[in-house]
Amino acid sequence: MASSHHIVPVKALIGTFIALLGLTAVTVLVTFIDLGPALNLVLALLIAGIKASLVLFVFMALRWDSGYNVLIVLSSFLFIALFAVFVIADFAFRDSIDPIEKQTFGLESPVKPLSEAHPYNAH
Amino acid sequence: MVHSASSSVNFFKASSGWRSWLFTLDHKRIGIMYLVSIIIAFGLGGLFAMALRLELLSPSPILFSAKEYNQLFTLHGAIMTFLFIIPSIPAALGNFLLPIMIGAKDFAFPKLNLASLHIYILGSFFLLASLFVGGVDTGWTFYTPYSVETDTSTVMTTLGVFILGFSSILTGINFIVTVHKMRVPGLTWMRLPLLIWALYSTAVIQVLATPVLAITLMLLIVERVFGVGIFDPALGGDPVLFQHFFWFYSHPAVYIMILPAMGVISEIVTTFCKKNIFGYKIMAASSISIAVIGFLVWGHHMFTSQSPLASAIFSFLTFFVSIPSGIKLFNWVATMYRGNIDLKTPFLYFLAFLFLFFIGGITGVVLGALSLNVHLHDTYFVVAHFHYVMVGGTTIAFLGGIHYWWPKITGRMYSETWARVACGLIFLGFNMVFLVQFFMGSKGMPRRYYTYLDQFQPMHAFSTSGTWVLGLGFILVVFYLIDSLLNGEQAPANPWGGLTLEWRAASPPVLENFDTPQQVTHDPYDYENGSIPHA
Amino acid sequence: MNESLVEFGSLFFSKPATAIAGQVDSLFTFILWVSILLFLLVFGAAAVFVYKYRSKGNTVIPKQQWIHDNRFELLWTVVPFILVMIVFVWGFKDFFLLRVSPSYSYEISVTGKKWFWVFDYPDTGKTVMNDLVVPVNQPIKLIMASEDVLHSFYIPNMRIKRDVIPNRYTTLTFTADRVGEFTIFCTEYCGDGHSAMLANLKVVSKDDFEEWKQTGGASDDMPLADLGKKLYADKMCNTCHSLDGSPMSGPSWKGLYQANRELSDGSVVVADENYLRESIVYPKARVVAGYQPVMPAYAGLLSDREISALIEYIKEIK
Amino acid sequence: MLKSVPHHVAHHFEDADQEFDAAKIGMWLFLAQELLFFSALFVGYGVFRFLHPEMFLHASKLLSWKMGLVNTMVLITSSFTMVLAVWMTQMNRVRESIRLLWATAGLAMVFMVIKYFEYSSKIHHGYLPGSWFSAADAYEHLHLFFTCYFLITGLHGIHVLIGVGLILWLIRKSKQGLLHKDYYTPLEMVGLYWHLVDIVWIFVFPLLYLVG
Repeated sequence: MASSHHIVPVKALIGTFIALLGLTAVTVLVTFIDLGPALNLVLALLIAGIKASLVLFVFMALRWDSGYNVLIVLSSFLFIALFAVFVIADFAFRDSIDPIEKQTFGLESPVKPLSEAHPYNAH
Repeated sequence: MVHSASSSVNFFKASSGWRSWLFTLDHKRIGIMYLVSIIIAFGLGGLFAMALRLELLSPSPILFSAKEYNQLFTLHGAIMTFLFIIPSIPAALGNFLLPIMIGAKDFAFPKLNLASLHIYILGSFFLLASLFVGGVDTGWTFYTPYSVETDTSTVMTTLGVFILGFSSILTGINFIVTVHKMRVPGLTWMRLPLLIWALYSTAVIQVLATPVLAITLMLLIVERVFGVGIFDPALGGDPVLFQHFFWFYSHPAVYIMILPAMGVISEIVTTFCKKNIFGYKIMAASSISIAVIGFLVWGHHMFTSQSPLASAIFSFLTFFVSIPSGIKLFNWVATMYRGNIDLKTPFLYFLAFLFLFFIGGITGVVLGALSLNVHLHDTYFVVAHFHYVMVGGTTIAFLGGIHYWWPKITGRMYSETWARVACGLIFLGFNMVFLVQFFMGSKGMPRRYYTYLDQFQPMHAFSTSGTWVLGLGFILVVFYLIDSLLNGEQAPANPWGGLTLEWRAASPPVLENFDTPQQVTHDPYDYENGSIPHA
Repeated sequence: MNESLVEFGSLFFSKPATAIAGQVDSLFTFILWVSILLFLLVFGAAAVFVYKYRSKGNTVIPKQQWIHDNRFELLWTVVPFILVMIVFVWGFKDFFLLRVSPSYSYEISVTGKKWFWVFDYPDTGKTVMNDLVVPVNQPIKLIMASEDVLHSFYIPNMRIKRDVIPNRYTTLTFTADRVGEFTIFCTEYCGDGHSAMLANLKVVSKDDFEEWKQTGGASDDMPLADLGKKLYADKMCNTCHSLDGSPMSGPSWKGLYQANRELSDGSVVVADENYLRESIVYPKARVVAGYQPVMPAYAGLLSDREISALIEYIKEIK
Repeated sequence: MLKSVPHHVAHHFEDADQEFDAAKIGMWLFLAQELLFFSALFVGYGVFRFLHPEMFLHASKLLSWKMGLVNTMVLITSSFTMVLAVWMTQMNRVRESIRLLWATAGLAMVFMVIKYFEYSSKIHHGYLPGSWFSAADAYEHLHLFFTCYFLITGLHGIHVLIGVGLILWLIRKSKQGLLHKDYYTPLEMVGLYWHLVDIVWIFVFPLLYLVG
């Protein structure tokens, strides 16, 4: 196994540092352009993601590190993403089918009214 | 340095005095201390269980008040989960065996390993201290808002569990690194014993899921002490969010409990059939896939509280876990085909495991079905199901493992006759306690009930009587194992004819496990080509 | 008297009371029979192997070991997969059928509190405790919320259950297809009175239901003290108040009438009719020393006659 | 030049490379669990932001984005000085490395001081979590934003303080000559930790201070 000592060239470090500062400025700037809340959030997360990857791959030297360490980081980000998506999905679709009958999954209640002139048809 | 120059001394005799145990860096001594601690925890949790069942002998109150009963089942659950099952196979047997089975001298981080033990002991003190400062009556799940407003000492208990979490995380990190970096030459990934694969998968869950439990309990403490409102409906928070957080850890934790058990079972079945395992690769892969899929199914604990869409997704994903579990079951049976089957005690535990795990697994499929889950959720059906998996699965495998490696750990043989009797009693008693709970649950008997409708009494009484048989079985095990320590005959290095590396070591192993450097040239269970050590 | 959930001669499930409940059970029957078949296959094989290949006291290593066979491994990956997918689709379908309620459902609001259930009938303004009365063959929609901690509303005969959550409405729907009296449980652990948080579901014919809505089934002719005794059990007073002097979550009723009560602020009050009435309607106003102010207010939940009945009953317990 | 003390490989390892690789995998696993430790807070944030989007928009304006921006710059710079400190030790320029470590610790303290001013302004206005919230405002559940704010930045702040402690420990070790080009594992590990603290902040900044 090759030794994982790797000395990152100092130029790459300086370049990354400048890029990080630049991207920070970009994040602030895009906030002041109104693209709608969803797009703004996506853009902010995208820039943050790029910045985090720069730190991970250059400052933390993941680019030159063993594949397993990359896997650890990627899988933890993946699990966090799934965690967030599932939980928020739950909140988004709460009680979504209860009030609606036919629209959801083409379902219809198995119960048929005894007669059209139903005493409780008030609702 | 604790280690002496002469490495060929048996690790029990290498040094003496309580300091040589409490501050040892030897993974074997740490494993034994874990073993002793978890057996004490199991005894305590078991006593609580017996008391609970005794109260349930009658539909109306007989022994305890409602509050005492609620504290009893909470502590039974918390102790059994956090102090017994989660550390049982990984921390106790895993600690002792993992380095030996990969031919290493020790874990990659022996000091971290010792720290995990100390953290475990500290956490246990906090958890048990809650007994003396007002008890805790929230159930082991600590659901909000009840856990926020109850007047019992929730903070003390959750702090204990929080601390225990770090013990689990550090153990997990240590296991993964050790498997990666400390294997002997020739021991490739595809030659790892299946117990190591299982422990490795378990460690992945421990590292990636436990921190979520830690932060969840931290938030619960903050909520209770400061009222920050994140889980408090009165402040706009959401109690169901707590359930998501809690189960994001606690569902994978179920696999922390069962995966190592599956590993132990694989070791036992090969040795006592003198057969290579059927489908090694798919067995290893199924451990990893159970660990990964296990992260995606936590919502199946919440079918009655979350959105229908989330329920549907989680139910769908839940069924994927059943596939690798099923493969394992079929492969174990296939391994027996044309073997040379030696019906010693560990193999009897294997058969018991097979039976009980089958029932636990099938009832898991029943509970995974959305429509049935709505009816069965929070009834005795669920109680019976998870006891079949955790007791019938993990605890039985743990006992099988104890019997299998007992000669290796202690250097003594135990009484085969008494061991078989105890195995039979435990199997019988366990089924008496829990089989009837499936019937009760399907008829609607809710769990965590202090009093119940009279019509359920015959079934409850039968269940309670089973606890006495089960308890007798466990007491018998303790007795003949202590007897074996005192009077048992010397164990040979390889009493069962096992093929994996630990059987090359002496019984009990020497200080740094092996006198000579080891080399691996065959698959772990290749009985046809490999030679049985010390045969 | 509620229908018993346990029947002689049946191992699983209680007698269904909705059409869909029977459908839910049939999935269980399907899984049960498939697993019995699977059980016989797996354990039949295991038993044969144990018997046939048991060691005859030698340590011979079996030759030509069967260690791998793609066909078999594929078989027991694919077949279980198909089976569990059938179970998933089946369960999924019934789950949604259990959830949807027709637009003409009769709505009843349900409130869970420690430790009883309150049912409000919005069309009549009627409020009852622990006794849910519904007409047969009429889709019912329960709109549920909790006032304190989590509860869960469970009718075993209908195979339905849903968590009842504070500050949020959840719904539950069912259509009883036969007349009868059924048990309702709380299945989400909610504290000391959890197992006593029972309610009754009375499914009646449409005519009886109309009549009940008019009269409320109130027992005008019952002597007050007898009515109080009935209410003591029906309204779950027994969860927190004993009759034998032993303290539970609340003070015992034994010898309570005209006794001197020391309050949490140190003052002393005589437990006369007015104090007892206030303690039922607004219990937090004057709490006896040594007890937590946990009792919910019964204002609006009990009629004047019912309050008087309870006070009469308390007078009788000496 | 400081005198360097040779490092002894622990007895159960074969060589220094094995020891180093083991430490590194261990560290990455530790960082993974740190990420998941923070994850629940971010998921909670996501849920409440999803439920109350306008309130979050309004609430983030109550935070000073300028202070947040300065803090982001400070933390990124400290990450840069940290990585340079590691580089200097790799080049065996331990004195420079120590100076850079001091710079890192100093920047971390600057971060905490700015944080202190932010916190005291929020406390002054009553923008506090849950039941402590006392400001008068248009939005019903405004306090939930501050619950998220204080929990996330609080936990992050604790991590910064732990980082400062670790950096001071490294300075001491370096001065004793224990860290040099042949052995700098602790330095590299603390570096990784410090960058992770930076990464968390990189997400905190836009999510809390710059909501649309």
